[in-house]
Amino acid sequence: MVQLSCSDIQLNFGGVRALSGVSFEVLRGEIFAIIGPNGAGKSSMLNCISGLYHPQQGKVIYEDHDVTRLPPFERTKRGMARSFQNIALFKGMSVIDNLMIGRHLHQHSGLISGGLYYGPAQVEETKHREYCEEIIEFLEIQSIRKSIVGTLAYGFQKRVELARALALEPKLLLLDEPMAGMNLEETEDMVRFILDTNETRGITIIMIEHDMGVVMDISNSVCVLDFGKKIAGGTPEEVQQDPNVIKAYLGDEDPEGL
Amino acid sequence: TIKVGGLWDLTGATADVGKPFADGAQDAIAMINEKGGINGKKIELINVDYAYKIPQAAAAYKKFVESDKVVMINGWGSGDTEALRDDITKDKIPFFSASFSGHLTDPTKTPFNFFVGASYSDQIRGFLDFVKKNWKGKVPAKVAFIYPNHGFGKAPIEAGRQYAKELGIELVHEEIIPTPVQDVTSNLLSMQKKSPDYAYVQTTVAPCANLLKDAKKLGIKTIFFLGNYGMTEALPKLAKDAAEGVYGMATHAAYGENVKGMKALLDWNKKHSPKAERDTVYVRGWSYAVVWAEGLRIADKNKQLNGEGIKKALETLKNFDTGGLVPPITYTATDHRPTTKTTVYVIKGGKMTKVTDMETPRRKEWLGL
Amino acid sequence: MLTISNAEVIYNRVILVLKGLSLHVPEGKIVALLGANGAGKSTTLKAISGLLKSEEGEVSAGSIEFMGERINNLDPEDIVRKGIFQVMEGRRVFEDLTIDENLIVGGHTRKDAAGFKRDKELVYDYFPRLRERRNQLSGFLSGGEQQMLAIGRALMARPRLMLLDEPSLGIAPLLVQEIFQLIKKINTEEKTTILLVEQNANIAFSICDHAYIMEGGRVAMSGTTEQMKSNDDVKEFYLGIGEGKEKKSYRELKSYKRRKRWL
Amino acid sequence: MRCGDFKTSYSADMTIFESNSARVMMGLFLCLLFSLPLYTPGYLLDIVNRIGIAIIGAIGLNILTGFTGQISLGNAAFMAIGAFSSGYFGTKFGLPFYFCIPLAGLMTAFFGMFVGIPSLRIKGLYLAMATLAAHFIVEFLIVKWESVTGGVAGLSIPAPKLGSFTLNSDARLFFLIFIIVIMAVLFAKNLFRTKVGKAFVAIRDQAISAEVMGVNILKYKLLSFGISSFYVGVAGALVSYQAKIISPETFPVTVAIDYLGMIIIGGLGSILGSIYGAVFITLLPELLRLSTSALAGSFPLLVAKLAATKELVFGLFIVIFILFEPSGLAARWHSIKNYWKLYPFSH
Amino acid sequence: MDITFLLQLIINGLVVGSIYALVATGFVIIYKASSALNLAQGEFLMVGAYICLNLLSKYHLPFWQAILITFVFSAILGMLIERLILRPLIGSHLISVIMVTLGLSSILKALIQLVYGTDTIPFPEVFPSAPVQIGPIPVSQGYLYAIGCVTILVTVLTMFFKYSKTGVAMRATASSQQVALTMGISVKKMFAISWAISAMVSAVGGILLGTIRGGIDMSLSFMGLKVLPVVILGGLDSILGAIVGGVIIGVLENLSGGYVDPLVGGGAKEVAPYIALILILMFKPYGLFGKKKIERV
Ligand SMILES: Nc1ncnc2c1ncn2[C@@H]1O[C@H](COP(=O)(O)OP(=O)(O)OP(=O)(O)O)[C@@H](O)[C@H]1O
Ligand SMILES: Nc1ncnc2c1ncn2[C@@H]1O[C@H](COP(=O)(O)OP(=O)(O)OP(=O)(O)O)[C@@H](O)[C@H]1O
Ligand SMILES: [Mg+2]
Ligand SMILES: [Mg+2]
Repeated sequence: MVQLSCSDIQLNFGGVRALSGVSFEVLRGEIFAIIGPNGAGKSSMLNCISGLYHPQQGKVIYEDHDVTRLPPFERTKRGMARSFQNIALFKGMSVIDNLMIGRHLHQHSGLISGGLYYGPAQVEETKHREYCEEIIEFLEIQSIRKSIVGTLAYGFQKRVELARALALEPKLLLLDEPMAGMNLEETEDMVRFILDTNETRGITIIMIEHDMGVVMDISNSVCVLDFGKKIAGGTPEEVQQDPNVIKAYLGDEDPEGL
Repeated sequence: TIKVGGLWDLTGATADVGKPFADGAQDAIAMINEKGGINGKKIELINVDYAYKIPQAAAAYKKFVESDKVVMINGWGSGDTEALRDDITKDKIPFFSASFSGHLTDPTKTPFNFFVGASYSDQIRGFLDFVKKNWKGKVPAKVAFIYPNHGFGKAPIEAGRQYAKELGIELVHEEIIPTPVQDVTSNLLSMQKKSPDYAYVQTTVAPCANLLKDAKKLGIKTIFFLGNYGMTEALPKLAKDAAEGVYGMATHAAYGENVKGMKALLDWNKKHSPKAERDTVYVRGWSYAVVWAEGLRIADKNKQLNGEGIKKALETLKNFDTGGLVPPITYTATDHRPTTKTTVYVIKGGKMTKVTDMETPRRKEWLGL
Repeated sequence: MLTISNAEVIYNRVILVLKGLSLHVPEGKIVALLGANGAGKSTTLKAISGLLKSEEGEVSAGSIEFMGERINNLDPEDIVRKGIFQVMEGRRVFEDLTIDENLIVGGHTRKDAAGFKRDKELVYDYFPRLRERRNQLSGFLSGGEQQMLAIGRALMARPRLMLLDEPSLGIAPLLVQEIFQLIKKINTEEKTTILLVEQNANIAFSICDHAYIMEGGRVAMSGTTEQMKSNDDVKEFYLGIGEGKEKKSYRELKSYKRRKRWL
Repeated sequence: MRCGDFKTSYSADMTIFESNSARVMMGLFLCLLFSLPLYTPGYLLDIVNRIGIAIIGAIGLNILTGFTGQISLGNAAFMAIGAFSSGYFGTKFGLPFYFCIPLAGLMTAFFGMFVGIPSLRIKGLYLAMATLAAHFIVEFLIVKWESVTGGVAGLSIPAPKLGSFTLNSDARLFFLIFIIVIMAVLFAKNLFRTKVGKAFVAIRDQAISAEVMGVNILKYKLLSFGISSFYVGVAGALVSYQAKIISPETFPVTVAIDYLGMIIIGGLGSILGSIYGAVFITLLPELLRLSTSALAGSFPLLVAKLAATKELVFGLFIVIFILFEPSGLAARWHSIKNYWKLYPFSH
Repeated sequence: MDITFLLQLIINGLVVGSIYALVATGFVIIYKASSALNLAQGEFLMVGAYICLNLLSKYHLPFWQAILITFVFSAILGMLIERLILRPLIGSHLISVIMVTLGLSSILKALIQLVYGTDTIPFPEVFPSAPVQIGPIPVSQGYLYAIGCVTILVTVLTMFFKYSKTGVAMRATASSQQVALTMGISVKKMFAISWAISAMVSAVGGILLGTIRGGIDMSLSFMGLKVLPVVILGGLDSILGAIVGGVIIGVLENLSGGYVDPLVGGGAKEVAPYIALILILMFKPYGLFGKKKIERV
């Protein structure tokens, strides 16, 4: 079943054509990878889906609704969550507070009851705190729970990004290079988290990644962009064989060697 | 000792005149103390610089009244005097301010407020009388008022409007000027469209100088009259030749002027601060202190050295003479107009030159206006 | 050329991050620094380049010597003038400046106008994508393009010792190869010594002469590239080569968990 | 010895006070505070009252500037709106103060939200200048709208009455002010433990990712302007009761700058910091004034120099504080507290 | 409609705007190197004017010498301030930096007051006082000098920031101090240079204002506040914007003073810049020429 479909997306920045006529469909429950050379428009594509950019042309249909013109927070309400390529955490806050902001949409106590705190607001606050602790446990970041995010090492920040996105309880998770800056072992951990998220929580995942080993191993389908155009799409195996992809992106060498 | 509060602006927006005023008052008290004080009691002047900030004035006032237990206060500006008005009445503390606002003269409304000199309103009336007397034209004289939009600026305007009407002088224009010194060309151009014969300017000396320079540049023919904070010795220094031929209403003698009371000031300064440059605002501060010290003396003699006693004592002053520093001062229980006499000066050759004395009648309906 | 001995680094006066780190970078060589997240690799580089100060950190013990001269706690600008240039982690370009201007700033300490011009062209030759956009604000570049710019900027400075913090971060595979070839080229042709922090051990080993592995603020292991490559632990945890020489699929990993640390 | 973090439940981890002893200390402090009028002379109490008002205003500004990251130079104007609307309702309709004060807050909140509308597009220093512009426009309107504000002459405010009981002394006003201060502090503290407050901080730190987290930026920015202005409006209303006469001159732009000083010296994004800052900035000129006038008594001729010296010292204090405590008094307080908590194992 | 009146207002606005532009340039220079707003700019102007006054009337130096020495003093002042106050704040919160400049303004004001007192002091006439007729309106010569200075400054500064290595390095510093450090840029030096230049530019403004007005006092520092809308209107980081903003505000003030003030009874001249500011920011949130801040993830 199609959960998200993008059709004929076109995005220009002044003279720069970031995306021209990109279309693809993402099925519910799959891991969908977007790959392509630098500056191909992958992040831009993700921004179009999450609503930070509004394409000049084309449609984003999410769960049978046209969301092309909706602002980001509206899409979040409908179950999208994302992480960022250039980490965009709330640097001055602790990890747990970052996650609690992820709970924003699920909390309903308003201004007044929040200001009075004792009573419903407190109950709610505790409940959501528990939820965040679950995620913390899941991602094995207990030890840094109260650290200020800005002081964490890059790899941990990436993990917190994932945690924060999970706190939103999304139905569709958009990840922009989740494995960047991790060594093999950490990449393996991250893969494990992503697969668990996908399988046990049933969350659809759209992922941009340059680590071909990971992409080929875990994604169900792949879309390849180059110069803002979609040059290939299909299962990882199909894409891997595609001469265009090899020429533009993978290089002649065996990707495993990297 | 007799404790008196001194609320000055030494660093705030009006420090250019606030400082010499405070100097004058403080020097006068120092001299009085040197000469033995009030019936043998020294006056202790508790000085506070409130930097023209109203909350600070209010705090200082409370401290004066509640902790220092002063018997009276010498204050300064319009804003703070207004803000303290009700407290003053409630606490029964005689309050001298350097705001010559006409509406402080009605004891039924502000029984404890005093000042020393002709009110702003009487100054503008003096100006209008002068115009009436000297106007030779066929059609009625045309005047304009120029003032900034705050308490001090607006204080004489209503009185001026009414009196101009009464005298048959045509008030053709009122121009409101911006407060800190700025280019006022556009204001003068607006005024010029009505081509008034005279313009009365109610503001302090630095903006006056600025205005006169712009007026000279534009070649404006109107004759300018300045209020008592505009016409000071500083004017010709600042405005240079643009000040030439400008008139002003003075309430106090110029520093060094040949009057009986000036000797004390000159002697004091020769001895204590020979280098200081003094002006009429200094004389003003001095004369204030002399007047209220007299009030203290009488009250002390009556064994009533408290707010009400001092008020009563002041209200017995009749043509109290400071030796010509300010025209004779009279307060009564029903009328706090100290005097209605003013002096018209003109700048000639860079010097303030006396033209004539003016006196407006003490009309009943003008009390508090 | 660069010798760090027993260095300790403290952040905010309390958080001890480097706990007696020693490291040596010989002249003209490429040395790689590997290690897990939070091991202190970036901190090491910042300690060398003098950047700790601006993050409330300080080298509290030990020494850092460059060409026999102690450089701990010198100001960053002086360190750059001595010929050490750092490419910071996470593509820190001047977003409000154009690409061209970024390169100009990169060569800030240089005096020779001719070489300056030549090198700028050189950078554009290496990264044609940047030339296309030379007058565009660099804040609008894609992540990978910014990384290219950051490396290009380092080339402009012609340093004697270049510190690279994860140059492959966010770079597409094809370009990763090119960049590492470029690094090698800079090393051999320009005689620039290089200290490289890299997560991708495979590619790091393909160009480096020596490697250090960091763990919790200390060096856990070191040796020449050959020695490292043949170490079993390194093979398993950094190169992903299991017992049977066969690389496992990531999908199979998820069911179990393991952690091995040297220290 | 209290050492480390031994919380057993999440709600315990989220309380305001870290321990029971902290609670007791707070109780003692409050008793001490509310007994102040018993032994404090009026003029000192007047300063205390002004501190109280400043605390409310500073928390208000800190909510907007410190927590939400929207620099505002419009505080004086917001305060003026609070003061004049409270004065207007009180004098024209004879409403009692317990209606006037919240009404003043609401009016100001409304106005603040209006000023906040452009904040979605206008940011940083540009927004700061837009609020400064709002200040001058409000000042202009107050001067011109004589029928409501009394123009340059201002409004005379009758003392607040509770039935037949008139709050006409500093001591009585003290209770009014400090009860509101306590409510204001508690409300703000709680606010930042819950959703709305955290959304503010998120907007400050990273507006874009806050939006992706589902925070409606415009709504929350407006809310922040609203709450902040509500606080400031209430402070303004209290100023009107304290000053008895309010005019445009009561709220010059320097007031806004003083408030900015309070939250910076106290600590941006810290409720406790707002309190420290308010105390410091209100006391400093008083202390300087007291010390200069003490000196002036013995050296009257020096008084002019002393006046300038006072300004000099004021400037120096500000500069020195920011240089040595760039993150504010509250941060210093925390690090001292933490140091002693772990003493002697503080390293 | 009275065309002469209109023309008079416009021309007067243009020339008055030239002084605004000059002072605004001082703000922009500092902003470009540190992305901070120096709220003591008005005091810089005042200090410059007082120093020059002192040299002229106490030491009776010829005007050009006085100006040169004032430049030197201003530059030293700027660098001193950078050394003592700005340098320790490298990397701190923007608001802290701004607040420090406010503290600084208190200090400078107080120092001037300690030395010179609060009286308005006459300023020697360094250029002929006879106004020059421009079209229908006489204009003080001081303003003409201001126009001259502004023209030169814009050209020089624009080139400097665009093409010179130091200029670009300054902008880099404003963009990110930390990264600038890794480039070997001496952030301190960049700050020092920008503060020195800015102080010199302000001093020129002070001297011109002093001669135009005939006297200087503490109110001169008010110019700093007065020029803020100009800087914002033009765009904080745009030299050209400072000029255009100055001219717009100058003309606007005069027009509203001439046409609106009579209707509302004064005050319009002073608020008009602020109303215009808000209106323009609604459409151009970074002023007319300001660069948009990049917000990207
Ligand atoms: N806000 C923007 N303004 C101007 N140009 C932009 C903007 N965002 C992206 N671009 C341009 O669009 C192109 C695509 O950028 P995008 O970030 O989508 O690339 P990418 O595929 O994610 O690359 P990478 O793998 O390097 O992250 C780039 O050339 C970039 O310069
Ligand atoms: N400014 C800081 N303040 C406090 N702690 C810090 C700071 N910077 C780094 N740290 C801590 O120092 C440790 C090492 O960080 P560093 O960034 O050097 O790791 P790294 O090895 O580069 O990791 P990665 O591969 O993820 O980039 C981490 O635990 C981090 O939390
Ligand atoms: Mg990308
Ligand atoms: Mg790192």
